[in-house]
Amino acid sequence: MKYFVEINGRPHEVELTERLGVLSVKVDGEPLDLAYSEVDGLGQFFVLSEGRSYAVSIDGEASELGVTIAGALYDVHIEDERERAAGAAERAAAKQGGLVKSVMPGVVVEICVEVGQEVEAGQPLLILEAMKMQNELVAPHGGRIQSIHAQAGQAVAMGAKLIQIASLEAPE
Amino acid sequence: MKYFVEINGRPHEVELTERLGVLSVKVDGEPLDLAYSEVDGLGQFFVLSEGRSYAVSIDGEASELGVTIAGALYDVHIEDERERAAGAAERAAAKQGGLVKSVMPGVVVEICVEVGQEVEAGQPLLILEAMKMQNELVAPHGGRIQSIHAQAGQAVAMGAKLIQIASLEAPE
Amino acid sequence: MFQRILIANRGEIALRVIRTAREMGIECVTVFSEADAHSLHTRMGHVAVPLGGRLPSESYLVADKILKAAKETGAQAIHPGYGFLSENAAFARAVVDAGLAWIGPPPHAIEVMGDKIESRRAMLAAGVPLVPGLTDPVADADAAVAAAKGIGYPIMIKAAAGGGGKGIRIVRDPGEMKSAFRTASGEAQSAFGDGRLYLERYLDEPRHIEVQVMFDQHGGAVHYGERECSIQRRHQKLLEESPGPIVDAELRAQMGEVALRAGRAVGYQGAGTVEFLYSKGEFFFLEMNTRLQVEHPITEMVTGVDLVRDQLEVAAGRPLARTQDEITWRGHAIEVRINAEDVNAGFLPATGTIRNLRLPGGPWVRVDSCMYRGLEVGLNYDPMLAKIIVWGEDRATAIERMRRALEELNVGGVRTSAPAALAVLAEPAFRAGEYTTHFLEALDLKGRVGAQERLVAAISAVHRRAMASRRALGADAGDRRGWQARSRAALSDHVRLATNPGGQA
Amino acid sequence: MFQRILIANRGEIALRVIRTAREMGIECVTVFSEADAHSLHTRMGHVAVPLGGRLPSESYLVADKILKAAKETGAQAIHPGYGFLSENAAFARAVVDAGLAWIGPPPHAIEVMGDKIESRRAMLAAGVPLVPGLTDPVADADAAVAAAKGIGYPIMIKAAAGGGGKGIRIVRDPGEMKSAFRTASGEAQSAFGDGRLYLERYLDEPRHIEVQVMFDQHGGAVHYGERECSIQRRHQKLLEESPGPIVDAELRAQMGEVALRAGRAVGYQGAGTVEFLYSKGEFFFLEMNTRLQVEHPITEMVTGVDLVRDQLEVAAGRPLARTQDEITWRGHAIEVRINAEDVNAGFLPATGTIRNLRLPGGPWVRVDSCMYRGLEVGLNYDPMLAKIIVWGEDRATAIERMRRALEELNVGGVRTSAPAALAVLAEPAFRAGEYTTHFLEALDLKGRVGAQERLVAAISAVHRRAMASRRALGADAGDRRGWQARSRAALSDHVRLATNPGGQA
Repeated sequence: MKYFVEINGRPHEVELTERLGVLSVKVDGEPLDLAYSEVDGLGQFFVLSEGRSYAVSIDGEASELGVTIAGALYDVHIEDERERAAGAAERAAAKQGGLVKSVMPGVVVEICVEVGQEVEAGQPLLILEAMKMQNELVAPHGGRIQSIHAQAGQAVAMGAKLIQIASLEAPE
Repeated sequence: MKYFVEINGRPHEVELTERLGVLSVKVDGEPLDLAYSEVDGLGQFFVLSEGRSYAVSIDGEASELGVTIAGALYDVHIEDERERAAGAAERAAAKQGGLVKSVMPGVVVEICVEVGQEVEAGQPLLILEAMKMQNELVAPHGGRIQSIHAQAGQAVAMGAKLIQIASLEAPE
Repeated sequence: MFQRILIANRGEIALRVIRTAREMGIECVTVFSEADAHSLHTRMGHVAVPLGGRLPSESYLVADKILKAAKETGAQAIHPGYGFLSENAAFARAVVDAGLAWIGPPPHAIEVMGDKIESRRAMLAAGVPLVPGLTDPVADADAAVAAAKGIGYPIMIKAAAGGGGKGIRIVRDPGEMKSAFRTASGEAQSAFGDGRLYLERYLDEPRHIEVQVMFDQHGGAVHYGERECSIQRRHQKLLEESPGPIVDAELRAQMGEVALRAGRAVGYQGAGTVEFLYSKGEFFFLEMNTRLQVEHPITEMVTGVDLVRDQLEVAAGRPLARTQDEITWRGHAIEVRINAEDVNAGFLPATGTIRNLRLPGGPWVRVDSCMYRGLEVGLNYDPMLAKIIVWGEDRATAIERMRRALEELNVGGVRTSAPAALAVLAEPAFRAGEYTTHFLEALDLKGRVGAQERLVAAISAVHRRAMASRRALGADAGDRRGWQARSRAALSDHVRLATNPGGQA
Repeated sequence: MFQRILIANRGEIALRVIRTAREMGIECVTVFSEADAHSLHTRMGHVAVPLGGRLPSESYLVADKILKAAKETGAQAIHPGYGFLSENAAFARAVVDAGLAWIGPPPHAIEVMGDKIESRRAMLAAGVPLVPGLTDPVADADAAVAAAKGIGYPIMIKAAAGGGGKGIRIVRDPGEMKSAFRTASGEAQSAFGDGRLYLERYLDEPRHIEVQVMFDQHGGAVHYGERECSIQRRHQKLLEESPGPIVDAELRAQMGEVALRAGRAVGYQGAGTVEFLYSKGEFFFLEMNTRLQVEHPITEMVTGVDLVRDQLEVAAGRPLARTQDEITWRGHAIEVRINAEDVNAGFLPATGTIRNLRLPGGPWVRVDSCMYRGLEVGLNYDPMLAKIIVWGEDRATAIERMRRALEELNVGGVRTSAPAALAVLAEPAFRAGEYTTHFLEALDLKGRVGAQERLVAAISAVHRRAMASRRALGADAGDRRGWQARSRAALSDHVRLATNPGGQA
């Protein structure tokens, strides 16, 4: 099975092959010696690799993991081949458009755009306040504001739909 | 429901009565105000009683519990009415006889008695070694050695049957 | 001494006070919001009183509820911790009026120090150095040049209506004043519709250095030396150390003396902190925090003094237990705040439930934490979950010890600020002690590449596969042992080293 | 300095060494038995080498396996910790012969100090005081009276074949000698068939006091003061403190000087401890432990010195980092050993799996622990799971802090010795510092009545009922939240305080 792993934004390909009950691991085409085992059922793991030992903590579910080794946190996005194939089509469609979600729970302070307005990548869309700090959410790419799903003063949960941007080149 | 609770060897009777969804607690006939809730799913509890708060740890299963409050450990043996009734007959039968079990995992160093021998309460029956310390297991009451289930040099688990003592007055 | 006190706070600071009170044989009444029913502070006190509500404004900030709890439980004094009502003079006054002892300074001292203008006036009168500057706007560039003489260069020109860095110029020499004044004034006019400008000394290489003080009710006062807190971001401190890397015995004595003068000027009692801005050999009064501070433990580690104990004793009317000469400093201490923040996402607040916790331990590592498995970290309260404090014989040892401690720490389920602190500790400028209040904001944390990226990719894939196997086992989903055994079988060759010997399944 | 060392040990001491090594930038090779595949020491090192086997005799005691691991991983030195091979001169020699550095004293010093007769001889020659006594049996009561003059009263008459307290008499005055000799001799004759008797000074109110020393390879030597370890049971220490409650600066200097003399007499290098028996103003050499000791942290807390760091530095050939004058003492430290023992069952060894863990924290509490959730505690290894160490400004503060820390501790799933330590801390004689090596064995631990018995009875019943409800829910058995909600509904009135506000389900 192949896995597509993005770590802090950089892509890697991991191939796991099971043969006669033995799993071999290749990362970006190169073999890596690895032994992995769970310690406490709560997120602590012990890993031996290439003659070194690691106390590893893994955190998160499904395709979004946080892996911590000696205090260094790696943000991991992982997909297997099937998910990759399914996701690729979706991504292609959304390439120049998409949904902006709330990156944290908070209260919408201000909406900076209107439906129908054209925006550039990086342009502020709205301001979200959490823990007394205001954070700008910016457009991930250029496009036209298709819909706005929140209003000033509204409390929103993490991951809540906020603003839909439609692509300019390939309207759907 | 009534519970028969023995704490560090001293008996108490606890009565729990549910009426209209409210549980009232009586200990040895006197009401006690109590709120109990689980904290972490691993054995930490929070208890409020008579205006005071307690961080309580509970440890153990079924009828043998260890309850720790502020570092003080209480050894608890608990039975409900049904268990009490079932156990009472058994205890009556075994009153002057019974089974000596291993109180800890270890290795039998020496058996000090033979089958058929009469023993007095407190007489050493065998010596068990664990963690480099030797411990005498003594007869809990007088009687005649009915059977011996271990031999010198044998490793035994916690709770393993070691020696059966038969009552002298009422042989069964 | 008090028999029973109420702690009007939550989190690690409530637990901090409980610990010393327990050691002194004092009973603690804790108060808790709905969200804190299972919190460590609620469980670890002697009497717990529910305040109701989930928000601070419904619970910890409601003075009446807290006073009622104190009355009903017979508490003799109230410790406010930091934050919440700790610097609320009206609350302090209500506590005293209710016949209870207030474990903090007199309400008047809180009021004066809480007011920018009043406190500047009081400090000026007491001869405490303030950042030189004008209280009125200057009319034109010539007036500015004239005024600058009394202030001293470099000078900062600031727009009266200012904000966002607009209308600000740094002038290092009288010759630059004219053009700087003109452009700043124009910028301020167009940005704010108000071209008026103030002058203030610009502090190069500013460092935030503060002095811990304690006053009793009998005129006694001591300082416990300084803490350097320049590692901050948006005025939120991340890492503090004591002694300050650039503070020697002479400067310590000087700053201590000025800090005591500041306190005396407002009739201070109890524990407080006088914050200074230090720049190139000079230091200036910034403000006084009229309460115990988050970073008090580093002072405790180097002086050996339990500040909460001293605080309780002077609040109970006892004279200070030690003279200035009896306060000595040994070694070096560092504190790192463990906040619920996602460093990789630009310090966004993080939420979640703590599922897994590995706290550091061993020699000279102190953990002041309110974390436990099951704790839900939300947005209603301060994001600080814990403080890791280390002590070392010298600064270099303390730095390495903190690195080691942070490498041991793991908070599963909630992102924390620990990686940012590790990044700070690795910076050569920090290690040399050469840093200012701009240090942390200038540090590029996003660009950091972990050294173990290939390994992490492999671990993630193997973990993903193991999770899928576990899910595939269906009914056994909760049974980790079964899953582990399966994972082991699948990985038998590689795993021989790691798990076959252990046979821990 | 070494780049990589191997730690030939397990448990908390392996972790202790790893921590300092990590702080010094030294890589650690750990070794582990099958039972320790998931142990903290295995996970926290840089390189882990499996030894195989579950018993010490198959793993940590197999010199060849350890030397092989060191060679294969390129370790330059071996730290033996305490126990296992740490006082095995043959192993030390093998390490040195293999071209590796031995982080311990020269094999010859281990040998001499490990032999009762040889060490007594060496100490006698060096002028180190030994308990006065005869090496040969005395012929009769008159000879005993004559010999007693040279020994000093009180005198202990001991049977040559002795054991179990038989044939022992204490003689406090020459007039008692005749009758004591006669009855002891008769008792010995009838008990052992051997009436021969020895004489030795009887030490009234004996206290176990030991001195920590360190020698470098260049003739440098320092002592770090004493530890009092009289709280012991069957020669197993439970609680240690530093400084000793009855030791003043003069006695400390004297004992330190004698301890250094003892080490010099055998050409000592590295860290060691000289144990003395103290009685009424006199002290006598007992033995020398030629390794780091379990209780070394209390010395670290009062001196501020990292003993493992000093140990590594002198093993690497560096001269001692400080002179005797630079070693100073501040405050008071206490250590309690957390052993897997059931105090209520007469200190029987306890086993089990750690399901739940709440470690103490906060100011001046140090935890050296090898515990983690999931740890299986068996009978193959030393029962010590952790050490709690506290520091306080003075002894009274340290005692209260330790009580507080032990009250915070919870080890779910395995019984520990903590309740015994709490009982010791509560005893007036201990608090007054007036105790001897007989103290702990004379303490009645079984008879103790907890103050909360009625409450515990009620909690147990409610818990039992909640567990039964959970089981009755069948499929939901693993879902504690569901169960909790049910329990709450049942208890709603009482629970209002505790859980309704929290709504944490």
